[in-house]
Amino acid sequence: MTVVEYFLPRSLAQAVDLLSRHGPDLLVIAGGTVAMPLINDGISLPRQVMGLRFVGLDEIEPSDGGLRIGATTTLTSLLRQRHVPMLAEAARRTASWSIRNMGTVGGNLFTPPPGGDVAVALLALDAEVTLEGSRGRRTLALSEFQTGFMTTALEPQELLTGIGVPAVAGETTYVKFGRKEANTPSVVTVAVRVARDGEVVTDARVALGAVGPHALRARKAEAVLVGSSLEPGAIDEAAEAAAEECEPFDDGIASAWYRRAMVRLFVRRALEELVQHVALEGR
Amino acid sequence: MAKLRGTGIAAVNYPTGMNLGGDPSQALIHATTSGSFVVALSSTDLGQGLRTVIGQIAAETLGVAADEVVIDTADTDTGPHCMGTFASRATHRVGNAVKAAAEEARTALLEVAALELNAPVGGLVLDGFGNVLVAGDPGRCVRVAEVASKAQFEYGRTISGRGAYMKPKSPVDPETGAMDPDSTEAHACTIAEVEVDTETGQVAVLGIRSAYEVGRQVNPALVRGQIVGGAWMGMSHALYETTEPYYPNPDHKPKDFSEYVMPGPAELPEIDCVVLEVPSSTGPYGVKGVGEMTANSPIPAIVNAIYHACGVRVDDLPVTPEKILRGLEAKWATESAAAAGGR
Amino acid sequence: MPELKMPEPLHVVGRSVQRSDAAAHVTGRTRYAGDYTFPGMLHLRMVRSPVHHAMIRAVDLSRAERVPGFVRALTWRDVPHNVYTILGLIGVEPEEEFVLAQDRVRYKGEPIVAIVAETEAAALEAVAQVRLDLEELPAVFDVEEALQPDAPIVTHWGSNAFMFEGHPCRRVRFGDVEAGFAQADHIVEAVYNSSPIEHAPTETTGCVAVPEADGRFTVYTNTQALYFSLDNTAIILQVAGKRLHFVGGTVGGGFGGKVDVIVEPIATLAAMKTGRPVRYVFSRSEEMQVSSTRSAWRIRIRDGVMRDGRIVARKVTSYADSGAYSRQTPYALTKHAANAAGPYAIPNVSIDAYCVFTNRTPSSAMRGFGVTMASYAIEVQMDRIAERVGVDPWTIRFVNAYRNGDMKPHRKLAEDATLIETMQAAAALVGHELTDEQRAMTSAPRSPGPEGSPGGEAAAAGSRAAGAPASAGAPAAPASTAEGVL
Amino acid sequence: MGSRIVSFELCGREVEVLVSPMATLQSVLRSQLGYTGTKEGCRQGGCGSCTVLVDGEPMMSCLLPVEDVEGRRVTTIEGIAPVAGLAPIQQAFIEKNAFQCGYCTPGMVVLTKTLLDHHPSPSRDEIIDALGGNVCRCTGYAPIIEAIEAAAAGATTDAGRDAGDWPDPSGER
Amino acid sequence: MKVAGHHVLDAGPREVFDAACDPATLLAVIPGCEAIEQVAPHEYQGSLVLRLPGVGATFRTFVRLVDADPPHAAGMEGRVEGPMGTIAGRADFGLTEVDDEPAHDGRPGAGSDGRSIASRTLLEYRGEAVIQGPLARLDSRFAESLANTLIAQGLQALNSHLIEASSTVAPASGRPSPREAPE
Repeated sequence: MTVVEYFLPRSLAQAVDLLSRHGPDLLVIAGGTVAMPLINDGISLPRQVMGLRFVGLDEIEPSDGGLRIGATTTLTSLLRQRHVPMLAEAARRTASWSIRNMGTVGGNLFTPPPGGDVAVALLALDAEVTLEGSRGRRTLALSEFQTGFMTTALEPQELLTGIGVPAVAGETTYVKFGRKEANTPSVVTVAVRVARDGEVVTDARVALGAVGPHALRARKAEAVLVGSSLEPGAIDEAAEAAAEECEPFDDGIASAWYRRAMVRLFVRRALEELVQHVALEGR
Repeated sequence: MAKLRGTGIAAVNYPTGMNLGGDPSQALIHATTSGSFVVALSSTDLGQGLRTVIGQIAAETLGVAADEVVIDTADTDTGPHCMGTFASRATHRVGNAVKAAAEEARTALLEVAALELNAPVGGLVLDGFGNVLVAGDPGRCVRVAEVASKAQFEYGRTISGRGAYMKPKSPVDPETGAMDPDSTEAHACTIAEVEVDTETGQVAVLGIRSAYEVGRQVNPALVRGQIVGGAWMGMSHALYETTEPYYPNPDHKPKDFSEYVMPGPAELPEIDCVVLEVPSSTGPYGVKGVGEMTANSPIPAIVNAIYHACGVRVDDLPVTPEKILRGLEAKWATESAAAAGGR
Repeated sequence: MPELKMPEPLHVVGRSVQRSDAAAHVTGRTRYAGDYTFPGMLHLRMVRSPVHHAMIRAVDLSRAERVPGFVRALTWRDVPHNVYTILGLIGVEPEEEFVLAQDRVRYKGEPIVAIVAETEAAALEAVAQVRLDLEELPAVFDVEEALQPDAPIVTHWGSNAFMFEGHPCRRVRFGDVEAGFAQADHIVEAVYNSSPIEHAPTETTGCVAVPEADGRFTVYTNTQALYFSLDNTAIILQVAGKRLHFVGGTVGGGFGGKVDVIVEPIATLAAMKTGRPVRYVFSRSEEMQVSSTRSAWRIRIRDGVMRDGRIVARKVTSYADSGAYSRQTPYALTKHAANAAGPYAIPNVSIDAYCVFTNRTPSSAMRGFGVTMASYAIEVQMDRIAERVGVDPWTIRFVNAYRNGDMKPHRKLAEDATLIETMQAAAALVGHELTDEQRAMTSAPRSPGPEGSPGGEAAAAGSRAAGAPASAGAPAAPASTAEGVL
Repeated sequence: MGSRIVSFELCGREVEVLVSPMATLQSVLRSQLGYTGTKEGCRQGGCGSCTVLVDGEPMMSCLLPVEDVEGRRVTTIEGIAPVAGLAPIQQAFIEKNAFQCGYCTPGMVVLTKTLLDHHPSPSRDEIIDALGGNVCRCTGYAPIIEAIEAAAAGATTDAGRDAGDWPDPSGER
Repeated sequence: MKVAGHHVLDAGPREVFDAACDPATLLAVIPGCEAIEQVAPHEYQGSLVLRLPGVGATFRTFVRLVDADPPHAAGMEGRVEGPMGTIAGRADFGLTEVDDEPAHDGRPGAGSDGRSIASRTLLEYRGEAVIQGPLARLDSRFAESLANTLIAQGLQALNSHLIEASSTVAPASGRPSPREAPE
């Protein structure tokens, strides 16, 4: 359908009101980097669209050791913030300068694999999402927000308004491996966070991108790491576990076979980098 | 984690022209009252610089500066027939046609100049800077612009020319394949240097260095542009791009520039070249074609360099990291089996 | 090395003059076909087959016609000459491609119904509302499977191979390869594959067709071949050429992908039927998935090689994947056959080059047309030979390099050959040490006597290739061609 | 239809244009305002030939609803050159033959303008990173990077000089 | 496009089969299902609302059970129609009783709550469909991955429904997530 109405609410309240009045047929977009190509190609044919660019949810502010990120914060803003280095790196490795000026952190959580690499970093940081609608506000762990391929826990009358990154302990590392250096979908994305008491790992997150219906936690790999001292045996066992529990797919970028092999390799490389604190060479 | 380096070479030739001959091009030239010239064509500029190159050939033949020639293409109401731009044929075919047209226009120009200078046509010469001189008597000369203006208003003469070029079509003998399909051959020899990451299978192309022999270069900067752009395209063909990643399985066809993987600025190797000029026997001023061949030699040079680096020869383009990794794993398996067998 | 510079420098030719279109390009003022807009201009989008191979039982336009902004739909019934082949202009036949699909579709994306609407969005919406009743048929995607007797037949004349004057392939026979293999010390054989490649110019294929007051049509197009497109459009629309006026010449990248005459006929037909200007420009996904590609190739090379590296026999069997229709590909096989032995002097050559039809996007011309993949296969094969014979990759090429006056397998005397000098320059560029013998070699015609010519044994092999090879009775050199001077 | 008037500053002058809902800035520029310098390469945000500046920041105009630039400053390729002659960036592109077919050139020049505004003398890596979103199929990117380096170094001569003859590249190493 | 998979449900084949044919149950368990009605024996019509990123749309679904051999097997011919195209095809289901093994795939909620249940059913499905319209222009991976996700979510919801139906606890709403009171 040719778009007959395009709403640009100037506040969250206005946006929530429009959504409840127009219901499920109102297509919600933020930066437009997911929706507009589908509309331009005539694959998505919405009659009514609401753009969230000006609802004022595009601020990043530190909050008690963690970070509050507005849902429509651009990836360029996430790249420029210095509070959480892994999120800056995740933004830097996504798309191109122009697209980062338009695409939003919230939009990245809806982007199907092999896209959505900021979500991988957020998953390793135990991020939470805040959803708001006519029936009120609720907070949900990101791992429960992404429920399947291109599906989330969002209720029909709800909007994603913010992402909360708690103050989390531990060193982090992030690598996105693509077929080329820049502006390319991911073969595999690995985000690792490890908290240690002396040498012993007390808590571990291994998040994987482009190898499942959405960003995945490699829980078996995490279980292997907890209690270890990141010795080579533990690293290899964790890499093997991650390669086994991921659910890679074939697409034009890489085959499932290759993605699984690269999960094994890059989880190992990420953990080794943590041990050596050597800047990880993503290429 | 090993990064293995290797180099590979390839030597190729490439024909100029297509369709077993029978691919004609024509050109019309006329002088304007101000002494500049307009060339009418229906040939197309794909970015290779046809307008500039054909303008230079016309200007050279007319003895005027390049910016005195305007190329009017492409319009089927005003431009005479041209087969089209492909097969590295345009500079050779259209060049020959425009040279013939320019020669005819030059003859008309010199005839009017002879009247103006009251000198025999045979004794006149163009100095290449827009002047007609009497050989041996440099004092007696006249500007081409003046001759053109006088031709229109005083002598009532047209200074124009027609040109056509066609290599006669040669049929193919269906039994033996005997044929005469092209006009000349350009040559290239490329050396590629690569680095293979044996854990990811990824190939970084460090250098593509080539020697080309392309007959006379009409515009060396544009020739270099084809060589550098072709080196990049060859690298892309060799390692990255395909519309069917799992050919002959037709699935997962890319639909946009993110799924159709081509190397970006970050993957740029060092590209260097030297260009030799051996005049062709059939091209205008010894020209040959160069545009189409420049992606050809880099492809096998890169594949050979990969084999030299890591001992894996992938005979299935594009040579993706997955194919190299599978090749390495197979190679290591046979090596360890052989070692086991050897004990 | 001989002086390889032009003897007499010229005034304009040979100088890097600034491009005449430079200022227009950097200021964005260069006009391309898609930049033209006209009052009342309509937009055309195509309904395409969602499957690889199917019978078309019914096409339901009822919902599409109700979309606001819909103007008209065109099907094969509207096309005066719906079955055509663009190489028909140079005598290639049969006519086998359908401007708009009639009873069946043979590749995913084949055009079925052209929708013309007031706006791009209305056209896209109407396309989404067209319902197709299709009965899927078995499809074939592999070139060698397609040539098996039981393979699904793609073409409408019953065979998946293009016929070259009585043969299912373009043939070259020069000397006697079997005799060559018999005398060879080594046999080196391998198969080389490539997959389809998209031209991917930054400007997609497109045109704007404008009806003029006098009944003519001006078509602003980014074709690479203006008259070729005009003449084919005239045949498809069954109108006199004089009624068509094609304007173009400024193309945003062609690479061989804009010679298929794929948008001009339908856009002009739509302008004819509606009396209004019609813009038909491929979307990027159409350019990627539906516009023609470089053919995928499978090239089997079998070489007979002597101990010193001389190649005495080369047998090449090549398959080009033409996809569902022929377009330019049959000529690619002929050009391939003329180059599939490589720039080498080989006395015994046999080439069979097949143009095979499968149920995929038709392939057509792309930069290097028929030669690019031949060069890839040959130059990797040369390294294989070098390794087997135990010489370095440079030596194997110098030993076999062709020279002026050699007889090529397709019976044309080599002229303007400079492979040796080019390799010598490349070696100097990268600092590779050549042997004295290699440094002294030239592409000059081999002297008749085997002893006197440089390169000794290699030259002897070469001279054998040039004249009547002693062992295998190749026919004598042909009469001189119009250009080639003996 | 919910058409409405959108007003914004285009290359320094105020424009008001009646648009249909969610028409892209690219389509309004090209087919309503006649600014065809902004090209249409993919309409998927993947090629950069439609790059424009919005308040000085580069964006893909093919993915930008025109309503989103209400009241903002839009700069297109038409706004890069001064009234007469060429801008130094454009001169550098010409000198380094940083184009062939020219279809990606407007996007490349606009991007170079904002890159040099942000980083007057960018490193080669910063140039390569900035160019990540702009596809060129003809030149192989090398001349474009050289042109940007030249523009940054202010090495370009005054506008309008005939690039004319320079040493025959095949002669030099 | 093709889909295939299996799932263990905590009820006997008979209960599973009947639940799968009951419109009220289908309304509760099919993700995004807004309405469903039986228009003829073994024939259902309904509407599905899925807010897919960039495409949010309402789909009309038509499903007909064929070759039913309750409770062991059933074929299902169906059409899903939306603005972005139609998916039409057939899926075949097999239901076999399994003895009381531990939960097979470790997914929370699939019979892992430890209570011993009379009998359990292994439901296997395999389906193939043709995509028409604009959706056909996307990689078939999209439709396949989405279908697998919706089927998995639907079967999980069906399983929770079956557990609640067989236990005495008052049925809770089908939606898994807790909610704070609105501010």
